[in-house]
Amino acid sequence: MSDQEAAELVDPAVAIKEKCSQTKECAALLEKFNACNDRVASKSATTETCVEEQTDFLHCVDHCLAPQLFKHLK
Amino acid sequence: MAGVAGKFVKSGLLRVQSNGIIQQSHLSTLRELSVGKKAGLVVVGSLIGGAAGLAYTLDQSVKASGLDLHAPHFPWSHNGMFSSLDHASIRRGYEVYKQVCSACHSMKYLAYRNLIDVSHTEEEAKEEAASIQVTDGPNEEGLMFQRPGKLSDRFPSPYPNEEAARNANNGALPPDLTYITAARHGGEDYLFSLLTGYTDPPGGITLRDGLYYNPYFPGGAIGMAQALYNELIEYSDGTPATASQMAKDVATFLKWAAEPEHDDRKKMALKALMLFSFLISVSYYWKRHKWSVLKTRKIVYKPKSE
Amino acid sequence: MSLVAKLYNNVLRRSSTYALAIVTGAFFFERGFDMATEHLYSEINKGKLWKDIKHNYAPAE
Amino acid sequence: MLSFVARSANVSSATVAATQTVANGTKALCPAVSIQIERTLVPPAPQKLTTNSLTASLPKTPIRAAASLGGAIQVRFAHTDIQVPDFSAYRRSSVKDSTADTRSSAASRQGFSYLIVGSGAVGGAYAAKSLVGEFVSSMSASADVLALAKIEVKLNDIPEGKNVTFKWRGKPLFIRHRTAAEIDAESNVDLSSLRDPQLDSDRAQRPEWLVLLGVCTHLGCVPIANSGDFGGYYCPCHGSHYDASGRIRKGPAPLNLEIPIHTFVDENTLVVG
Repeated sequence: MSDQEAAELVDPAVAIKEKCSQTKECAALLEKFNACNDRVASKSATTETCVEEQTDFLHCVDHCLAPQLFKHLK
Repeated sequence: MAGVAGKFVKSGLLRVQSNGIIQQSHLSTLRELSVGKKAGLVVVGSLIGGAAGLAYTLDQSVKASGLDLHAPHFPWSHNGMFSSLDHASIRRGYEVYKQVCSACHSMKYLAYRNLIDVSHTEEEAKEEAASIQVTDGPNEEGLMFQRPGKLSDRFPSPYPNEEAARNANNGALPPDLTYITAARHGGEDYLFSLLTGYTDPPGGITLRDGLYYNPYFPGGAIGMAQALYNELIEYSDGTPATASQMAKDVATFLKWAAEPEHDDRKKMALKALMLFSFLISVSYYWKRHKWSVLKTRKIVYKPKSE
Repeated sequence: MSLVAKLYNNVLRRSSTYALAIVTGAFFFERGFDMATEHLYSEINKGKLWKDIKHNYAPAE
Repeated sequence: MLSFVARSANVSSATVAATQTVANGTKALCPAVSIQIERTLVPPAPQKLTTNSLTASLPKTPIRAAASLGGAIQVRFAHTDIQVPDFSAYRRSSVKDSTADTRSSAASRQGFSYLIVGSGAVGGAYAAKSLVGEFVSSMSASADVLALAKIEVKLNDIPEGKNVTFKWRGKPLFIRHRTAAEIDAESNVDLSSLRDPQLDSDRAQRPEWLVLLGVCTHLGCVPIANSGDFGGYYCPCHGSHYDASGRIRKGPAPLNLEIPIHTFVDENTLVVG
């Protein structure tokens, strides 16, 4: 963070979320979530939504993010 | 004292076996109750149990209403039983509120004088107050007039009334934030996650314009656009103003606004815990002392053998 | 004659002196206990309380 | 007559000696006969069992049968064949030996217990005081009321010769920037002619500033500034005339206009209240 004028200020949460979504269980959920998105996008008239898959994926990322994030904040 | 207490405790727990014919009197009260009373007790017990169970399931159903994503528990510095709020964070949170949130959200139950000795000195609080214009009571001519704010004035509301607020936010009313952490499940965790949780909607979800997608908001469609971006404001104490930092600070500030007694409450908890544990042990010693006579009484019954 | 025995004979024996001892004890206990818990609380929350960051801003004259 | 002497062996302070009533001298002692005793024994009133009452009933001296003409002889003795259990677990170290005389350590033993309970009482008194303190202090003025109790006035916005009215604690507050002429006139008013004699210098800390409560001391109307015969205030309700120092000069009002507590914080600000 030292030369934040020059480099664009990076939000630590973005990096941690990225790392968390690559953990084994979160990656699996991400995979399911993307698959659902593609499936729903491909169909023209469907009432299915991918909220549940997203919720599971975000739940996984949150529980990986929560303990670490505040260490990087003041 | 510990020795004496230990002796009493040891003796109390130790069933002194004595070879005399000690008549054991059953102390249970159930024996004398008539059958009717026992049945009554059973009924009352089951009723209470049932009611408690019902209340629990209702509460659970409110929480787990299907697909809501609950905010995780963040390790706030004020989470401990005796941990106070981080006042530097409260001060930064006030700056975030003033420069970002106050455009739409009011905090009408907070006055400038509340900031004194919490996040600002008296001078700074006066400056903050003087920076706003307040309409004051009728003057001699009976007209309302504008004057700079004073310590006793409350935070200004962006809209004169609810209708104006709804009209400016296509029907959505930005809630008053003074007690928001007490008013939402999850409190500051929910606020932090909400402010940093904006993502694009998942497949199959389309929102009418004027609504935005936020997985932590019950139902997913929230009237507030993402408000916090990196370097949106400049902190006076030089902290790098990332979105997460601003969300954390404003959540701490709103936690203080909802619970200004938080620090005193935890200090009192520290005192109470220490004092009552001492009083409990003294009471226990006193009880044991007073009961020692009865508890060590031995009655010998020797029937006259014919 | 142990210290406790002396204390007993002179103070704790009579209810009046006993009560008086308790009241004065409570008076000093209050000050001591408050100062102790204040200090302990400030130690637990070092750096977070207002009085820890007060010096950065114009002192309230 | 059978006299029965039993040495009270090893009776510890916690054991209740078994008591038995024996027929007195005039009646024959007939232990073996199984006839029903004509007088049914009324159980004695429940004795309050405390350390004191029980030690009182313990035999102090070797027991002998007490013979008396009328009443039954009461002999108290412990059956020597009862095994008294070991109570050392309950006894303090200074009274472990039940045969030794423990009166010498009584003071420190009792002192110890009194000390513990006393310190408990100290803690209890502290808790009670803070509890009461909480409720009593909750009845004191709340923060928002206190915030409105003081008013801060910027003096340089009041031009000379003008009298500005502020709303303070629900009452009008007059701040008058007095001219030099008014100050001189007021200072050499002779006090005898005043109904409520007060020196102008007592009423105004700084001569050029007069701080008054704008409430007529007659029936509470708000006097009008810069009017009346004495160049001060005129009360429209019943015609009281006040001078430029707020002192009553003519009309029904009994007292001068009240001067509230005020301090000049610095050159430019005045705090009233």
